[in-house]
Amino acid sequence: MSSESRDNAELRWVDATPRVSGEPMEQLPLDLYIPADALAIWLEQFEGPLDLLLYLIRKHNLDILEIPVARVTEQYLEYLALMKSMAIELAAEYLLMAAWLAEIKSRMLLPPEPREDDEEEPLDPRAELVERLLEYERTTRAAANLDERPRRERDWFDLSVEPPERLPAPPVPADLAGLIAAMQGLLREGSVRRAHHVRAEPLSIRQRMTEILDALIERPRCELADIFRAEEGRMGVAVTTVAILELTRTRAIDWSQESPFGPVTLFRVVGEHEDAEDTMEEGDERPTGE
Amino acid sequence: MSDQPASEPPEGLIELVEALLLASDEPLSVETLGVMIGQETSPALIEATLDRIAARWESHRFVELTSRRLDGRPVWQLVAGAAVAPYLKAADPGRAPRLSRAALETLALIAWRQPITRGEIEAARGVAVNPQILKLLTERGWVRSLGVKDSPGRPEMLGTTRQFLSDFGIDSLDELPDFERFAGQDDIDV
Amino acid sequence: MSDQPASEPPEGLIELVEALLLASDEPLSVETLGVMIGQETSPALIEATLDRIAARWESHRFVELTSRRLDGRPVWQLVAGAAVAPYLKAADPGRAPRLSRAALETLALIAWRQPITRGEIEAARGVAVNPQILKLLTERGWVRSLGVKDSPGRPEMLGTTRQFLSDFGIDSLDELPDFERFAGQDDIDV
Repeated sequence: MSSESRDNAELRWVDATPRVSGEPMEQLPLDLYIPADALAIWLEQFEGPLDLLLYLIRKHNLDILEIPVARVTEQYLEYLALMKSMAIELAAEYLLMAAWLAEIKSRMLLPPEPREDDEEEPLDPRAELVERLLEYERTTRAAANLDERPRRERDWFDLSVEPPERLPAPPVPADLAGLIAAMQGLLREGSVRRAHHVRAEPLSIRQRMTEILDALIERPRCELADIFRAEEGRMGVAVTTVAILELTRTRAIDWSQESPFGPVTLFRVVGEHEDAEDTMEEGDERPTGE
Repeated sequence: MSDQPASEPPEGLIELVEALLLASDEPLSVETLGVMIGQETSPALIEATLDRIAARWESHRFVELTSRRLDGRPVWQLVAGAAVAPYLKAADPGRAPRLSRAALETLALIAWRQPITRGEIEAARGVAVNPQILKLLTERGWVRSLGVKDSPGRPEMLGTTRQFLSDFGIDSLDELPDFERFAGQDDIDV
Repeated sequence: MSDQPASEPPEGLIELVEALLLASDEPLSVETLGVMIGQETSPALIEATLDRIAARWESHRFVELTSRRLDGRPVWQLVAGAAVAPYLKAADPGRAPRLSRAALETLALIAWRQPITRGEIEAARGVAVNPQILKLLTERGWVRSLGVKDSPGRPEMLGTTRQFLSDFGIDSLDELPDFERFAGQDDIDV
């Protein structure tokens, strides 16, 4: 299969022509000539050298696995010459393909190298080209498959009526226990009664980052409120906030807030970027001073 | 509307304009509809078509054709009535509203320390008061202005409302637990 | 559908479901409609309601009720057909530009071969990737970055989005035919 005679290739060629696309035979170009003005438009349809090559092979119904490289190369080079003569800017990819084809062609002309062990078949110089052509063909078919699917904004359109003016937010329920707890927390923090009891607090941001990550190993998410410790006072709030921001920056954790002023949920990042879209902007408050 | 009586719009035109109104995100003017449909359709005919569409939807309990002015010209849009809102909301999970810690702390300070200024709240909590929180608490009917304080900048003084008392199930502010006596003890532990 | 014959849906329910379908951004399942409307409405009644809505719009030239599968369950949506496209385009020529072959091939490679780098796309197509194409695909919300590959140059890996699935009416990526199946010797002989 490695050495195909030229005659044989010629024969396949002629054999193949009548079967292409069911077109009447007389309209098929038996050689490569097509009118120059048609060519310019027509060449624009090619997506590159693989596309052009595939076209040449498919047009003449050649078995891609048995490409008659000599014949295809000649035809390909003739196209390139035509493109040049029409001052169509030749992309480097086309020239690269021409060089590759020429190389394969020359290797095909050489007698197969005598093999030392008979177990392996000689490597067909066309194998890689065939693989790339088949892969490209699969791609074009996959693209056609996509294009055939009914598509939004082409084949169908979303209908919508304007939803009711600003959906009224459901009222926040009164929460006396929460209110009392909040006041207790503020008092315990000491910030309400006393100005500042600045002490060298043994709080480390790194330590707090570790603790947050530990908490998120046990469960996938937790509430921001659970992370803060009222007994640590404002310094604790500051340290925890910096730790969370640092972990967010390194994308070790992420957080979201369902609604303005709603509870903030921290969750661990699972490697996917899926959740990144849910991330909201900054929290609803920033420490002042400290 | 035009002076000349417009001819009766054909059913196909009514359905086309209806589909265009539904498929467009923006409200449409007669001019835009004219561009869409083509020049041979007169503005008067388009207006007659809109009238017909309005009439069709008039009996609909939840959707209606509305008109408003945008950049000086009337634009038309099919909108859902407010009655639909609670149904849409029902399928929106995770929205069970809750007061954030920041909102609770702000409200607590207002409740226990009223009259209190914004600056005093900020001093107590150590963070700037987000105006959205005060807006939320005011809109909810729990917080109101008690006038301005006679001090530099004349800051607004805030307090709670009767609605606050009734929503939180207390008869009077005196019923709020008195922490101040215990607060001193807590201090020791800090 | 249910075994039991559903009772005839009341007009108010039909109009409510119609309004919900129109006011929601997403197509709705019977389950979601059930949550919206309230538990006392049986799935069978909701399905009967959808049947009635489908029948109502059946005679409409441009609008229809369609159903497709999303996340494994049928969802319903009122849509306009391709017939309105030229009208919408007339007022907004930039709307949803046609996809070139190059764009479709690039999108297909990203869909079937994700995560895929730009270099891998270029190798498969035999030509450089036009940055405008990736920009277009990203702007239409179909393609996104999946991070960088841990290889020299740390190239960006590309993948498709949920929006891609929904715009192309694909239930899930699993639904796409096997890429290898596109190898076709057989369908050459037309």
